[in-house]
Amino acid sequence: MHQLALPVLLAAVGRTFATPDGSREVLRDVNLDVHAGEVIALVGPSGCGKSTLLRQVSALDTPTTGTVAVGGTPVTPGDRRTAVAFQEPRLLPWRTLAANVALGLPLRTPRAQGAARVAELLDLVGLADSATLRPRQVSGGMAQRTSLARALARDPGVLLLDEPFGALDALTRLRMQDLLVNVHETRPTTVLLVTHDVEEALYLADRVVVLRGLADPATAPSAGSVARVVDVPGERPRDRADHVLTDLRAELLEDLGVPTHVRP
Amino acid sequence: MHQLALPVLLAAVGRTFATPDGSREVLRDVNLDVHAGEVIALVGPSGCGKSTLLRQVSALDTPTTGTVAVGGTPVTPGDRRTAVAFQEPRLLPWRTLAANVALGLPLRTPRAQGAARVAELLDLVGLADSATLRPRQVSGGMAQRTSLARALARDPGVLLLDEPFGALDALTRLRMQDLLVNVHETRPTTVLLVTHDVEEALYLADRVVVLRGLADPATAPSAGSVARVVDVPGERPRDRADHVLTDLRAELLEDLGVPTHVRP
Amino acid sequence: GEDTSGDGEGAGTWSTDTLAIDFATYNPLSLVVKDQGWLEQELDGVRVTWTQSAGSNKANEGLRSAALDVGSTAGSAALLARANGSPIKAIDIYSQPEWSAIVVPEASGIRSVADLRGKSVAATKGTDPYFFLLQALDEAGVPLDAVEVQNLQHADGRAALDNGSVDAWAGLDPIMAAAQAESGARLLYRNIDFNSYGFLNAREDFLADHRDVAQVVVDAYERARTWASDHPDELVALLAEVAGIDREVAATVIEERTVLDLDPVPGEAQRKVLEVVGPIFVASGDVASQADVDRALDELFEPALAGEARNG
Amino acid sequence: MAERAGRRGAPSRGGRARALGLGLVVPAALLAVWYLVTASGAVPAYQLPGPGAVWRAAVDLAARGDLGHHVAISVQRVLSGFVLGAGAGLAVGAAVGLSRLGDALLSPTLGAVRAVPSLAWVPLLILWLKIGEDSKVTLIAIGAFFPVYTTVSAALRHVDQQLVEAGRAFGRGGVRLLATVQLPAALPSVVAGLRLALAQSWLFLVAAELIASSMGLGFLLNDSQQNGRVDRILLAIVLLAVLGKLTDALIGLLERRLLRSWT
Amino acid sequence: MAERAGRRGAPSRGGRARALGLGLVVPAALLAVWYLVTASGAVPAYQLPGPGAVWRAAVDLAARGDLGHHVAISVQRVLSGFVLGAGAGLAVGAAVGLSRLGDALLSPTLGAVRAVPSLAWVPLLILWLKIGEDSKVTLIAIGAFFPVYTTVSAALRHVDQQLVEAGRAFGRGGVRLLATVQLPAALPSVVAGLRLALAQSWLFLVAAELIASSMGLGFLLNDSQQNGRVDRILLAIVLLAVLGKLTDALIGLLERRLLRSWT
Ligand SMILES: Nc1ncnc2c1ncn2[C@@H]1O[C@H](COP(=O)(O)OP(=O)(O)OP(=O)(O)O)[C@@H](O)[C@H]1O
Ligand SMILES: Nc1ncnc2c1ncn2[C@@H]1O[C@H](COP(=O)(O)OP(=O)(O)OP(=O)(O)O)[C@@H](O)[C@H]1O
Ligand SMILES: [Mg+2]
Ligand SMILES: [Mg+2]
Repeated sequence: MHQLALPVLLAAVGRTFATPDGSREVLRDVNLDVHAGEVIALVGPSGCGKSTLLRQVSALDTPTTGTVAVGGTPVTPGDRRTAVAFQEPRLLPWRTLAANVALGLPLRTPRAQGAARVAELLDLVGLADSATLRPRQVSGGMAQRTSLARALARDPGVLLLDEPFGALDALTRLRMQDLLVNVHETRPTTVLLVTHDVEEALYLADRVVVLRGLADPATAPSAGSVARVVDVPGERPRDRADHVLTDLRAELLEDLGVPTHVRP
Repeated sequence: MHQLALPVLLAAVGRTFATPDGSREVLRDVNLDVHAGEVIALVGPSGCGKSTLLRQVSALDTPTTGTVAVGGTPVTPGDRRTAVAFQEPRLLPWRTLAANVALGLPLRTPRAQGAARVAELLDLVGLADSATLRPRQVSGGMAQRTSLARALARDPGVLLLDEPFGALDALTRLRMQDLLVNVHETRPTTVLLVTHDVEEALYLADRVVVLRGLADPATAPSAGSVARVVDVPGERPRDRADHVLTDLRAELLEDLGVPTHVRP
Repeated sequence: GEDTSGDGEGAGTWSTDTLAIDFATYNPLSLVVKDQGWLEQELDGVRVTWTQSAGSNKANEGLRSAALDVGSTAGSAALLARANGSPIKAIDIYSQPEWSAIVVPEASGIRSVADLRGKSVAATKGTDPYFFLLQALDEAGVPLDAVEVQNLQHADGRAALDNGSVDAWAGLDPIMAAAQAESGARLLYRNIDFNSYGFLNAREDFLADHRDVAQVVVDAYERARTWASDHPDELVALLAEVAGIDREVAATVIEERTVLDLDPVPGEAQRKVLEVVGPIFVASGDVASQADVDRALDELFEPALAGEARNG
Repeated sequence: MAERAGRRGAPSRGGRARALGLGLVVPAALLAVWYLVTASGAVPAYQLPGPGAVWRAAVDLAARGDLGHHVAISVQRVLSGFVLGAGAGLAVGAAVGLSRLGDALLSPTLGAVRAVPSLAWVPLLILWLKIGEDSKVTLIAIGAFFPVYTTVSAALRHVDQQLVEAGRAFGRGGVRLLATVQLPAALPSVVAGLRLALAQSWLFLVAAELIASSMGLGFLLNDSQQNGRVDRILLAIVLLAVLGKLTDALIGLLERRLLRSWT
Repeated sequence: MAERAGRRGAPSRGGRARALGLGLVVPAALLAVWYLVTASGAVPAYQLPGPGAVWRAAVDLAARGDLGHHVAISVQRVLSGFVLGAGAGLAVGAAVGLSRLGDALLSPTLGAVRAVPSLAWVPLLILWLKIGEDSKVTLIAIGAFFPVYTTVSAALRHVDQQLVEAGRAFGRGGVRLLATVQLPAALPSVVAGLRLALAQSWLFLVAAELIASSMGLGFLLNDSQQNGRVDRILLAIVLLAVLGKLTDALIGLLERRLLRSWT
């Protein structure tokens, strides 16, 4: 049995941390209404608060101001309805890859069914051969794929992915993107995806949310964290070479401060 | 005082690991002659042994067969002549970012001089504001930049970088690439750079070394790990839009199994 | 307790169905009573629990916490406990032992107690050898602060004497007998009258409620006294067995250092020794006041049962 | 000093045999020194009997049928006390290590009680529990409690928060989080605490067997000290050390099974 | 049980005062129960004197000028023994935790010796070191040695290898690696070991003061046990607990300074 895709509503979310040198405002006035089944890509400069935002949605952290609702109700830590793939793999070092993926299974999954699902997922992320290895015996990319498989194992209503393909080579990366498109098609789920790759965002997302760093002197000090939201046209699977997308790509990169004229 | 760039010689290097399911050959017959001051990019599929190869050069691991020499002599662990930025940031959680960067300083660096260098490096990687934060208080990209600064602090003869820009957004990534070009120009050093970004490899490297996974059924079982070595024409700083590079890029991606016709 | 006998069923003519009593290597009669099983035979329907006491203080601890109904101590220890409020009464005198003396190494130049002036002596505070030392010094006219008393457990005192850490040791049997036999230590001064007697004590409430059973215990002790004088070799063997010591050492202890053949009724003889010890307790702060000692001396003795056993 | 960290992994069979052999070097040397100083007469036998005399004391006690009893009853007491005390230590250690309230409420008191010596407990326990088996096992359990409590609470306080968060994100909370993430992460410390607790159980055994015993190694030690039987004292020490080591090896086995994945 | 892990950080001032208050709840409750059972006569005074009687015993001893001496000499012995034993434990723990040779050579023997009780050491120490201050401090040092040795060697064995490798890559080896990476990483366990070692020092004090003492809290305890002065036994217990807690608080301060960055 799997979860239905759920809507996510962020209302005026802000988060300020206390540090030795005073308080540090990381998120300000984030408003976002994500429909059930929608794929949202979050992009923005390093340290602008993308991971922090995902932590609010998964209730691993609590906003200083504002509220977060999933499916109309507040989230709790370890909520059955959400699953996270963290920016770091965060595998339990004393468990094999298979057992790490099994951690993602919903509680009370029958044993045989769980084992079958874990095997299936490991196969999907290309790690069927490495199921019995420990985290310290695998490469960075392998660990990252294990972490992705663990999040998928949860079959959640909302999938939170923090740069899930960052440590992957070009080919594996494309494969994993297609895997995600596939999963989303066969088992509809809402996806919040943090990525640094604008092409990836445009290939996968329905909307791209551009965040800005609050310390950035270029923006008015009163502006919120969300710099811009871009609707991506067309249905998945998209053509990576589509001209509308290449134009959008240039626009987004410009937004992020990257001079695109030097690129083809 | 800083190290001169040093040549690196890998001769018939092989590495096999023992795992619960039998032994796993990761590197086979790697021969590579890196000139002093050269920049080499290592690309290849996830798990093909790129990080393992860097570990041989830094003497953190010992090859099962073959030899590694830096500047004509074998390396020892913690060799003053090499510095590594690991694939994971590996910051000491109980130290501030500044103190973590200071770990990279050559032993017996005078205190004031060390502090100045650390401040300078933190500024270069855009973390001057965050010097007093602890690793658990910073974002993934900030941790990665700290790790890069730590490696640069060592001012080594051979710089080993394992996907140093993997967790960075597009803009920060370009800035860091240019930082590396700059550093290489002002303080010549040999660089071995693992990356998944072929454009990055072509922008930064003198030669690109393509590794293949040994478990890959497409290659003859007797072939070594190095699939191909590509010379990159032109001097740094290069034009990212240069046509020769775009052609090389397509060629390399083809090598890595990525269908390039869907891309512009 | 670990040594339980008696089957619990039966006539039930006794006022209690349990009796907790101790045995100890410093109380030879207790070994006889336990070994012969007289209490179990006599007290039909009473569960008799035997517990070993490692020393007077342990027996006192058992009595104070009501874990023991009857326990054996040195007379001085009984007085100390009573003076500090423990409600016990001496119901029988099981021996007049000569378990303490002052010991010096074989080659020692010390010839008399007077020579101890300025020397160091090992003793265990609060035990009979310590009181023996105090009385001996007093008799020889040596003030206590003229000697350096090293507080050591009995066995450790002997070790300290052997390796020259101290010049003399207020010893206790059977370690003292072993020291004589093995390292050739010499008894510098002995005086049986400076030893307090061996007291068999019962808790007051036990005595009040179960006098019939207490009487059986005292009767058994008197029977043991007779048995001991008839079977001296067997008693030596018994002690050697239980204490795990050599037969010769056990023989020295029983035959030369223990008077079993004496008047079992607690009374004047014991009071005389304890009157010497009492003020020492007060001076050292172990008992709050002399009034406590005096009251304890008045209340400690319960002569009726032993008198009954002797006459009956 | 650095050879271990370089490359690790399960030691081979030959490696384990070699380790066993190396482990016997120090005891063998001690035995040799003991034999030499006693056989040469440098220390007289009544002060320090030689290995031979201790061996004979063992044979003698065994022939009386006592040795087996002493060992059996002590092992039984130590194991029961250890299980009770270590279990309680784990529970309270978890409460103090994971909950701020538990920490504030309990840790000051426990920090004070920790310094109360075994001998001091004896009169209190006799008062509360009389002199039966209960009081002995309780005293040993008290001894076993503190090392486990202290190491577990400290280790749980410092488990990698990233892993804890991962466990929490996948629906583990409370006891389940403890079992899935926190205890495994703290396992090396927990095992060290169990080792200390077991050793402490043997230490407290001696005090426990001051409570009205006539059997057990602690009794043998106390009684022999009372009677000046140095050979039996040494026998008791050697037996305590050997049994301590044997039971410790049980924890070693447990550790190897549990920590295989950690090396 | 889970409130701590959620959000952590340095407790505020008010939080610390509150924690202090909470920490007094259990001792206050114990004191109240003690007072009630004794004042009501439920337990007779000769078995368990009330808090008042123990207070009077303290005043009496203080008036004789003994109390201060008892405390001072015991504190001095415990601290010297602790420093020596903990230092040795750190050194040997590092050798065993980091070097395979050290492990194979020493850990079996130390695992056995760990189970030798304090009382059993007394005759041996008298034999070797005579009855002076040396033998007492040595015995306490033995007590302090094992908790530090055990926790440090275990913790060092399981330091995150990625961090160790990072240290090694940047030229740290041997003692420098220990100081830069391994000890800081193992710090929570090391502090737990120090706490246990300090507690154990107080435990061993009682045995140490069986050796030719006429002063000290261990002596007071032994002597009062000998004499059946239950009020003084309780006084000694309370003093040992309070002093144990006070010295433990010193380690707590050290911990707060060292571990600030860990929380
Ligand atoms: N516990 C904390 N205490 C103080 N500051 C914190 C804490 N956690 C995060 N921050 C700060 O919040 C900011 C945003 O962090 P976050 O991890 O959300 O960035 P990010 O957008 O995910 O960046 P990246 O792309 O580099 O991963 C950073 O500047 C970081 O220093
Ligand atoms: N200690 C080990 N024991 C067993 N296998 C190992 C060990 N270390 C590495 N490997 C194996 O070696 C292979 C190469 O690992 P490596 O980390 O070098 O890959 P990589 O090329 O860096 O990959 P990525 O791009 O994902 O980081 C992997 O298949 C991994 O499972
Ligand atoms: Mg992030
Ligand atoms: Mg890698």
